[in-house]
Amino acid sequence: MTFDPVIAVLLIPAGAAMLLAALPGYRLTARINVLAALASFIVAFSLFFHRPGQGPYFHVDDLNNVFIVLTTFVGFTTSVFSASYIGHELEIGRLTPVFLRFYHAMYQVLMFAMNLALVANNIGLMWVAIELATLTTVLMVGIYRTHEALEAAWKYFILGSVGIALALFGTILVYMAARPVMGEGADAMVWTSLVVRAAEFDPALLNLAFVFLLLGYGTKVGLAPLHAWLPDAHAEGPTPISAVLSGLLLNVALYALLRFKMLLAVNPAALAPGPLLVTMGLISLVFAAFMLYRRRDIKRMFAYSSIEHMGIIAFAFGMGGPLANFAGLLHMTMHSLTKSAIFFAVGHIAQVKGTQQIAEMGGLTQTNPVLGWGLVLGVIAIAGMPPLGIFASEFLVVSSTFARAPWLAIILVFGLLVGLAALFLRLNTVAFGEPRGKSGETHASYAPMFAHLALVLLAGVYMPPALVGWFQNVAKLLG
Amino acid sequence: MALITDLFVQGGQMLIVLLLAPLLTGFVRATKARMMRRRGPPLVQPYRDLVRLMRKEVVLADSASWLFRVIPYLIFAATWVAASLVPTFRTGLLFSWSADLIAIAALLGSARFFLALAGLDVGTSFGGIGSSREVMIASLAEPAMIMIVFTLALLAGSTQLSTIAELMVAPGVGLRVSLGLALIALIMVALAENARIPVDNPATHLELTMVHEAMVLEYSGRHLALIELSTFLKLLLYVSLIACIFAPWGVAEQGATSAALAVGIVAYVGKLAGGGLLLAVFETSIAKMRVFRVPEFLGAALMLGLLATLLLFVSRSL
Amino acid sequence: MSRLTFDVAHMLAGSLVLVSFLQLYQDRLYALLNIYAVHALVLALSVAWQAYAQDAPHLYVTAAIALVFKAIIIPIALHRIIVRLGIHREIEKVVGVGPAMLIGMGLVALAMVVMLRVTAEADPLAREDLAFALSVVLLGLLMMVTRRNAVSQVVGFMSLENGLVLAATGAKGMPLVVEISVAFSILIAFIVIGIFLFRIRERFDTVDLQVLDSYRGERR
Amino acid sequence: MTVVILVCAACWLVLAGTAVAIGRSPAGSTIIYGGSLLLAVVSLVVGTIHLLGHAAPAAVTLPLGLPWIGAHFRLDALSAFFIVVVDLGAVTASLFAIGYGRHEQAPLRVLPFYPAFLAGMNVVVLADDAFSFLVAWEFMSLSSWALVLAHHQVPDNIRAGYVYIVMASFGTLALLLAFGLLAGPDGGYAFADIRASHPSAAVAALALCLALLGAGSKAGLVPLHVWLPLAHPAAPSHVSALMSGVMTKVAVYGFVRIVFDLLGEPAWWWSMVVLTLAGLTCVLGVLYALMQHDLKRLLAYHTVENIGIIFIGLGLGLAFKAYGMAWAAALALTAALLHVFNHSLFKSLLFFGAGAVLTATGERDMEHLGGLIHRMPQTAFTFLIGCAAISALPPLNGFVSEWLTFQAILVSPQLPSWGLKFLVPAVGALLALSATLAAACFVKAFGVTFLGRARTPAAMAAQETDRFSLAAMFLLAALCLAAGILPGLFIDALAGVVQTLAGERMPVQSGVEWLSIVPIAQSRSSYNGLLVFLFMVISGVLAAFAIHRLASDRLRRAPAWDCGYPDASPATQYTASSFAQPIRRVFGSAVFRAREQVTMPPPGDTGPARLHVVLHDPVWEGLYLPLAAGISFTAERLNGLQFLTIRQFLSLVFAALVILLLVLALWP
Repeated sequence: MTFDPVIAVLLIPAGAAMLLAALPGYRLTARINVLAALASFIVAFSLFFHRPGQGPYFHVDDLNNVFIVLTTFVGFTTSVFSASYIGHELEIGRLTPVFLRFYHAMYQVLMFAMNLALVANNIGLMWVAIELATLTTVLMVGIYRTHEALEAAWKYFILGSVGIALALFGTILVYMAARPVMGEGADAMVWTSLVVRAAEFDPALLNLAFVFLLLGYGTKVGLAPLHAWLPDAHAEGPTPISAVLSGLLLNVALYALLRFKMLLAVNPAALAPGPLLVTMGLISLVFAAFMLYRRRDIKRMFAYSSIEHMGIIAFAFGMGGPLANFAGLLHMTMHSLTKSAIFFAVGHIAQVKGTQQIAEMGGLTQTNPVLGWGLVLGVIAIAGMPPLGIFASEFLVVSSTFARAPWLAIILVFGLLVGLAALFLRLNTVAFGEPRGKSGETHASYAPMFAHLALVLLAGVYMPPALVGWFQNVAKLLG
Repeated sequence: MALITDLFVQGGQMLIVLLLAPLLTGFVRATKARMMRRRGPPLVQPYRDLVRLMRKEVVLADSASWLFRVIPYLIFAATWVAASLVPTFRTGLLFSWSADLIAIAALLGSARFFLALAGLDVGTSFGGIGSSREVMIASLAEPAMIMIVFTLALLAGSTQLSTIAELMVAPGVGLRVSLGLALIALIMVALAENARIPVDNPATHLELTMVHEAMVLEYSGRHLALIELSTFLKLLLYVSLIACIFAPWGVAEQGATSAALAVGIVAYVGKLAGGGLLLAVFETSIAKMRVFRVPEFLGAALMLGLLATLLLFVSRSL
Repeated sequence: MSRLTFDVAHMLAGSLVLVSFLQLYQDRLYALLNIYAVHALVLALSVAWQAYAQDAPHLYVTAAIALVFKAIIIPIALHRIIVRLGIHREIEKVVGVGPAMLIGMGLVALAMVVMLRVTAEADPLAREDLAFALSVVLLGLLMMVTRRNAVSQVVGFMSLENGLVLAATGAKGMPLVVEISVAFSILIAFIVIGIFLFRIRERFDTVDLQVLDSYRGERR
Repeated sequence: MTVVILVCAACWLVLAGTAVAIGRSPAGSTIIYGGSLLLAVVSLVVGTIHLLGHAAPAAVTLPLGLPWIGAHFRLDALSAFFIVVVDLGAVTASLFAIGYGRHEQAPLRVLPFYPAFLAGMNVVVLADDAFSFLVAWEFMSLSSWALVLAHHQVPDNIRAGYVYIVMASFGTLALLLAFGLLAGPDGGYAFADIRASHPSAAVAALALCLALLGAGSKAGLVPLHVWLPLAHPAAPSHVSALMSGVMTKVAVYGFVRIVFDLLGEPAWWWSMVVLTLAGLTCVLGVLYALMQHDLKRLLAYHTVENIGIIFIGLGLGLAFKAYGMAWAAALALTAALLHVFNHSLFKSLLFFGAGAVLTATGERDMEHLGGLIHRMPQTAFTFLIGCAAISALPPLNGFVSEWLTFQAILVSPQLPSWGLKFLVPAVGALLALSATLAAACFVKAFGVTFLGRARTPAAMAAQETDRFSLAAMFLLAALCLAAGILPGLFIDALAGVVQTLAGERMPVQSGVEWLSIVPIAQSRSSYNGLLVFLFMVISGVLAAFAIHRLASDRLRRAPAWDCGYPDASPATQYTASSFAQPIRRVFGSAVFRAREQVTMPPPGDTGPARLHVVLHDPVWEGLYLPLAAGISFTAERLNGLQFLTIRQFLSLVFAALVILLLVLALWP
């Protein structure tokens, strides 16, 4: 057979995982980790230029193409960041070499799982992949073996497993709905063929299925009130994992949700999933915005901001329509880039300050200008200010909503404003003012952070037409 | 030819106001003295004072700045220009349209602005008292003035004094409530602006309630002379303003014969005498009020002005 | 499909719901484990029956997994963990037995109503099976949220998962069922190990989650 | 035309980039400010040519921003006028900063953001579609926010920056909603499309309110002004000048663009809203200013007041336009726009003066200054011009625009609406009141800062500021005088703008004899700044000449007399707060619940008696503090959800599931 990038995207991480599990030594494994991530990114990038035809198990279309590349890219930059980050952790002895080996192996497994979930054409396969991703992240969240870490892992584990279970039930229901139309066997779980005939499915089953999928995958997305695992998992795990969680895993879960939303969008009799998404989105947004105020741990704060943005995205998809859907997709991309960049900055800051407590940080733009201004830039971006990319998506969401449903838009704007106020309240004390807290040195790698921010900036000013074209196609499909 | 006469008239007006101003003040003082059964100073006393002050050398405080020395000329210039633009014995002066009623009020405002600065310049407590009270009074007097201007402007459809005066001469006006209100308000404002009783006492020093005199306390010699002169001018200005608006009889029209002009001048002097007499009577028959009663006094004026305006708005629309 | 097979399948699925109710009723840990073993056993039977009815041999694997792994290994493992950890044997409930039962009834009723809305051309076996599976799932969740004790929560989760397997096998000709049940078994193994991990770390003297919560990163 | 300015903006951004590199080097600030100066001159020239040449609108579309719309830029008369305002401010500020910037301790926190700020303001004025407008708008806010935080060690500045960024985002979101409303669900964001789609009455009304919120919060309309007096003083003085003198005008531009250009025909009650807010803003702004003794904060509050005056003009314009009195609308709009121009001149001038004082003495608090006219005569002179101009004293420019506003008010009886009949005179009274209060306030500002005797050693040791700063200040002072004595020229320059907004223009002024201005008719009202100026000069010089020739010109220095109580200590002078005391007694007790507590020492104790003044900010305490309290209360309540047990979280999930199932079960 000829070279198939899809298979490669899956095989490279899998192989790397085994290799890393076997190899000792920090420097070597870190390098291999980076190399593997880079390789899979390059392979994935080739998908921009030629896409393989869809098979029963894998397929690449406008929707997941961008997300595969995004995932591999963020995976690559995060591996670069984690090389320097983990090195520091090793020095201060928070991690032992054994765990480190485990860590790198798990990192690649996670990459594999997420890529699999993205390229999977079979909804069962997708489910398996997401469960795998959950398990690996659980292990990595608990890797520090502190009370908090273990407890966060446990919480994540229990809630995640329940979510997974619900998602599986939903998947089964989808199959049940499909079977009478498409006959028994694997074909009834292949998404590409499902979406073709979804109009004839039994609407009641589809509704039921979507409820379970929404709650199941919604738990992974972190929509309130299913969000409980998210802040602690972000706060207690190693920062690279926080970056990957916020930047990628939430996206992947949301991606799964979108796939099923498409099914319902095709079926006229099924109840529109819009209202559900809009409600949960608004709840998450406003709730998270208020939760930002009382946060003392900087990573937990940005975890809540992730919940907030997932709320915005869910809201956008719930509103539907070409503009809102486009905005939602754009927002997913921008958010994963920005949020991971923020976590890169935060990780180094926490290492410099030796703590994650906001109260013990201050005047960063003075003591560590690069980190400080990087954080400022990231917060400005995440707060949705131009000329950075998130502003574009928020602009589209708000403006397109206000003409249709003013009250929803006003709630949305209120939530945005409250969240922004909270973020800047903390940013003021962390980045400006008299320096506070101790400042150790760290051999930080700034390249990933600024690479992400540069991309976000670029997207805010100029969007490549190809990307826009794909997103617009998908937006049509999303209804 | 017409231009020449106009220029001549304009110049004449400027001279007349300059010459008559001290006389008016002297007249008021003399009349007041008579009413108090005093012999009082002769009518020409103000001229003598001015000349004496001019001759004296200036004693300047050490902490005085260049601004302190420039201000008297500024004040004099502003007041004189304002006074020379008010139609006294003839309407339609050559330059009357270069500043309408609002601008005249503003000119007086700038005179006050600089006077208050002068009060602060030397850095003495008395000067500070003076200026701070002056601006407090002004902050109520000027809006009242503007309201009066509104009333007249709405009545005459113009803020040009000449136009207003011509309208008033014309029979069509008749008696109007708002005019009466405006007149009362204008008188109150005039009293305040000229630092007369009951707002201020022009004849005292060393009284903690004084306002105007406190500001000019540090002035001496020619500077004091200029300031005194502009005070005289200001009084004259307000009297002739009231006269030209509410008693425009005998004022010569534009391009009138020299006879008419003579009549105008005589009428004008008569009006000034009348105004001075009334002022003297008023001042002798009333006591000065506490400084913090003044806001209420002027607030009343402001309310009257606003009321007059609103009444006009209503009536015009009926 | 003959009437008999249908009735047997129906009976087995129904008895699974019944066993779930028994679990709700229990307040001793060991008894709970035993009941869970029964639960798994019934599941194994019904899966096997489905394998026979749909003559889908791969389902026998699932049945075997259910029998060996869930009905035997897990209960024993938990049993030993309880002994090792010296967890006190009775279960603290948030909601008393009576109310729990009532809520459970309500949930079952809800499951039925929801399923009845499904149009009839989805074949009756599937409908009934789904209804029962949904009830089992809901009862499992109910058990998780009404029990303070971690082990009993785990048991609740496992019975929930049994419901899923029931649904999966009930869905005629559904691919990947074996893989999925394997994946779930791994998940459960992880959970058990997870409990065990805490024990090894010598950090928590009990697995009662309220004690865990006292180790939260943020205090008010 | 448009392209040139866009290129300038791009160059500014490049400068901002280079500033990061060379900011530390001593020559850095000179290079950056010099470069900004050149660019500003270029775009100023372009704008002026376009404005005076009455050129046709020039539009450019770049493939940026939203790809299916692109970034539209358009230079029409209105934008050209505001380009002139913006870049005139930019020119003088950069010139001033060449000298002022040398004293900057942390140049890296100023230099990169200054050019970016200029670029942002220029692009806002050019933008011709909602997206690029908002991008530029918020970019402007962000760069100025960074500048506000330049001296971030001062805790007040941090608070200022926080309030500023929150209010700015509030404004942006309001504008975003407005544009969303106008663009409709399928997003015709280009201004051309919005103009083409004539919005319904309800939509237009809602958009007006949103525009008031959005642009008003940037411009500083009461009660959205709270950030302004905090943020403007916090920034370095040349930036304060730009923020107060120019950025607020950009906000005015946003309002005019939306309300007069995009919304189409106004409804009569719009003007009621605008006029009421404007009147309040005038008086409250100046009253706040009177209570201050921080020089820069005082100036900032005066910006609020002048914004009120501008909006009075705009409101009148709306009223007249609504009733089809185009000629009157032209008058009102000319007044407003002229005041925009004038205020940008003298407010920049005054902030420069404050900056010079700040560098010379290190003090912003007037209570610690005094007598600077002896040490800094030239600064004092220009500052005096600025004070006279902003106090609307003839023959300077501030008077002209207020005079025109009064003329517009005097036209209002011809309006048919009863509400307006009563509102407009009241607004006129408020305007007059605020004008005189402003004069009082600047007597205080100038008198306490520059006159009297030095109150502190710092004020004693002050030195005259550098020549670049002086050049900038003298340039502005000259412009103030020019605009005051030759207003006709400036009014005619505005004709094109007013034509596009009101559909008619004011009568041509340049033809009138003696260069006087006649808004409506010679017989109705006219004003001639030139003649008044000449008269004053001539008579003043005449008097001086006569006296010095004919009478004495002798002069002797002596200690101050002061009624025979010569007081040695400068502490006995009137201070800012004691100067404002009578006005505080008259107005403050009602507005600010001002209370004065005198603490007397017990008998026999020789300690001083202390006078303590308590002021309450009605807006802050009545609106913002309750809001903040509400938010923090909610946050506190919700925060409990962070501390549930896993079981409780699970039950949340369970509850969600059951509820959704119930929904499904009960779905019809």
